[in-house]
Amino acid sequence: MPSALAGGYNWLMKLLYFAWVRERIGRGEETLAVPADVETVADLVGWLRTRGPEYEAALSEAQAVRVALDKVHAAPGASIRGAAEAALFPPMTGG
Amino acid sequence: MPSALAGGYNWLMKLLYFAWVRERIGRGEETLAVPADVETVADLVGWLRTRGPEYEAALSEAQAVRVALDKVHAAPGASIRGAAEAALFPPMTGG
Amino acid sequence: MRAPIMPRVAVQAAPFDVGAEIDRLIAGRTDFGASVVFTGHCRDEGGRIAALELEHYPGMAEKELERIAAEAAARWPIAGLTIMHRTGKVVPGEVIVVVIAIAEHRREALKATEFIMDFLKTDAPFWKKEHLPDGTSTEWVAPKQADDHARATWGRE
Amino acid sequence: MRAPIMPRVAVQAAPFDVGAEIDRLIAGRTDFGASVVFTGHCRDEGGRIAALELEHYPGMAEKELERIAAEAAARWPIAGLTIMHRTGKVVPGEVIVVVIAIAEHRREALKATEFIMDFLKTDAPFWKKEHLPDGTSTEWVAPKQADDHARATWGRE
Repeated sequence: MPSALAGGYNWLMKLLYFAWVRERIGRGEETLAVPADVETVADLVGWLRTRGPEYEAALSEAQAVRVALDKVHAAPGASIRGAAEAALFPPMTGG
Repeated sequence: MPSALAGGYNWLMKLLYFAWVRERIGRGEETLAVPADVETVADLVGWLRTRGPEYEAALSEAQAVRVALDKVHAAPGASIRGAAEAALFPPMTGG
Repeated sequence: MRAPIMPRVAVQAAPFDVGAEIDRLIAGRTDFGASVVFTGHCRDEGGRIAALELEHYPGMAEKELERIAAEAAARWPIAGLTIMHRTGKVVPGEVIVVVIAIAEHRREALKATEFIMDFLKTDAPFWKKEHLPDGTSTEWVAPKQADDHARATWGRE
Repeated sequence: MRAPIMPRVAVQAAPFDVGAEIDRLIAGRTDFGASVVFTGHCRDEGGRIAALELEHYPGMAEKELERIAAEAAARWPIAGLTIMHRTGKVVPGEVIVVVIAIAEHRREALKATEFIMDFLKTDAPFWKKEHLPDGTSTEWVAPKQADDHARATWGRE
């Protein structure tokens, strides 16, 4: 609802956490009302860090945290607008 | 027998031929008395070419013919002295 | 003239039957000259590791493997491609990842395999946790700088 | 600290059991993280080829494969290595050559495999003759300039 966003309303986003980000935050997923002024991936990480010490512990190594929007890797400057799901995780170590 | 070689005697060498070199010469192996003045791999190929039209047909593409002495690749300038076996063949196409 | 290939991508908890996967890709085919099968295995690191636990992001993991497969198929004329990755607990010796690439010539199959592994390491959302032999302690595997470097050598996304 | 490896080299007329060769190299081992299995197959080239006949120089063929294996093992810290080559007649789809390299990390195993194939193509005394479907005509396969070039990129020898 673009008009609601433009008006500054919060919007709902599904957050997913993996590996040590998940362990430090203490849950694998949650749905949060994201303030309308949280516009980019970097804004989102910054806002989450204000939510409590467990988030701060998980996300303070900002360089080490990666974000995907709707299951696609996203750069810190990418807009989160329109994304239903954001995932936060450490650098990948598969293979 | 170095003294015999120094004296200019012929010496016996086993010659092996592979692939189209073999087909053109018409045999896979033979033992030949190599003249003492045939000193290098290039000399050997040149001398073999004088032995008949089948050798000339097999060895005239001098760039295309490779030589191994006692089962080790040998450059045209390599000495054939001491080798019991020389093999002549086209560039390899295994793998 | 080559028909576009349909890479096979799978993320699964069950151990792989690599031989069966090779057969599945190549059985009856006579149009390729080179096959490369890469498998990544759980190492015990001299007894330090009892098992690895692989966490993944369901949905995104498959999607990333498909994206990497498509990118490899666009870069090299490969004739067939399989990429599979384990999840959950694996013990030393077991296969974590398998890449099978077939092509007319060896260079394409080898390059595609190398490319896929370089991108998979840095881009596919899997994380390894080490289980140590004492049965209690666990530790997340740290990423390797060498992997970031390897990915960067390919020159673009 | 690594013990020197003993590469397995074989030249044989019988078809390969690639799965058995992989097992033979890796069974029970937990000290490697990467395995690369390269197989070179007889192609039918769209129906142009009925079979390939592989001539070789007995004695020298094994010796060259051993030399190439030793050179690869000296260049990269590989944990195990198998190189096998067919002789005689092979039909489309069959394996002509197999290289299996295992190592702690993927790069060594991949590089060693690429190196071995590049040197094998230009240095190992095997020659391929094509048998065409008409049953009579045969032709020796011409060497590829690309193979000489590939070998030269490794920087010495």
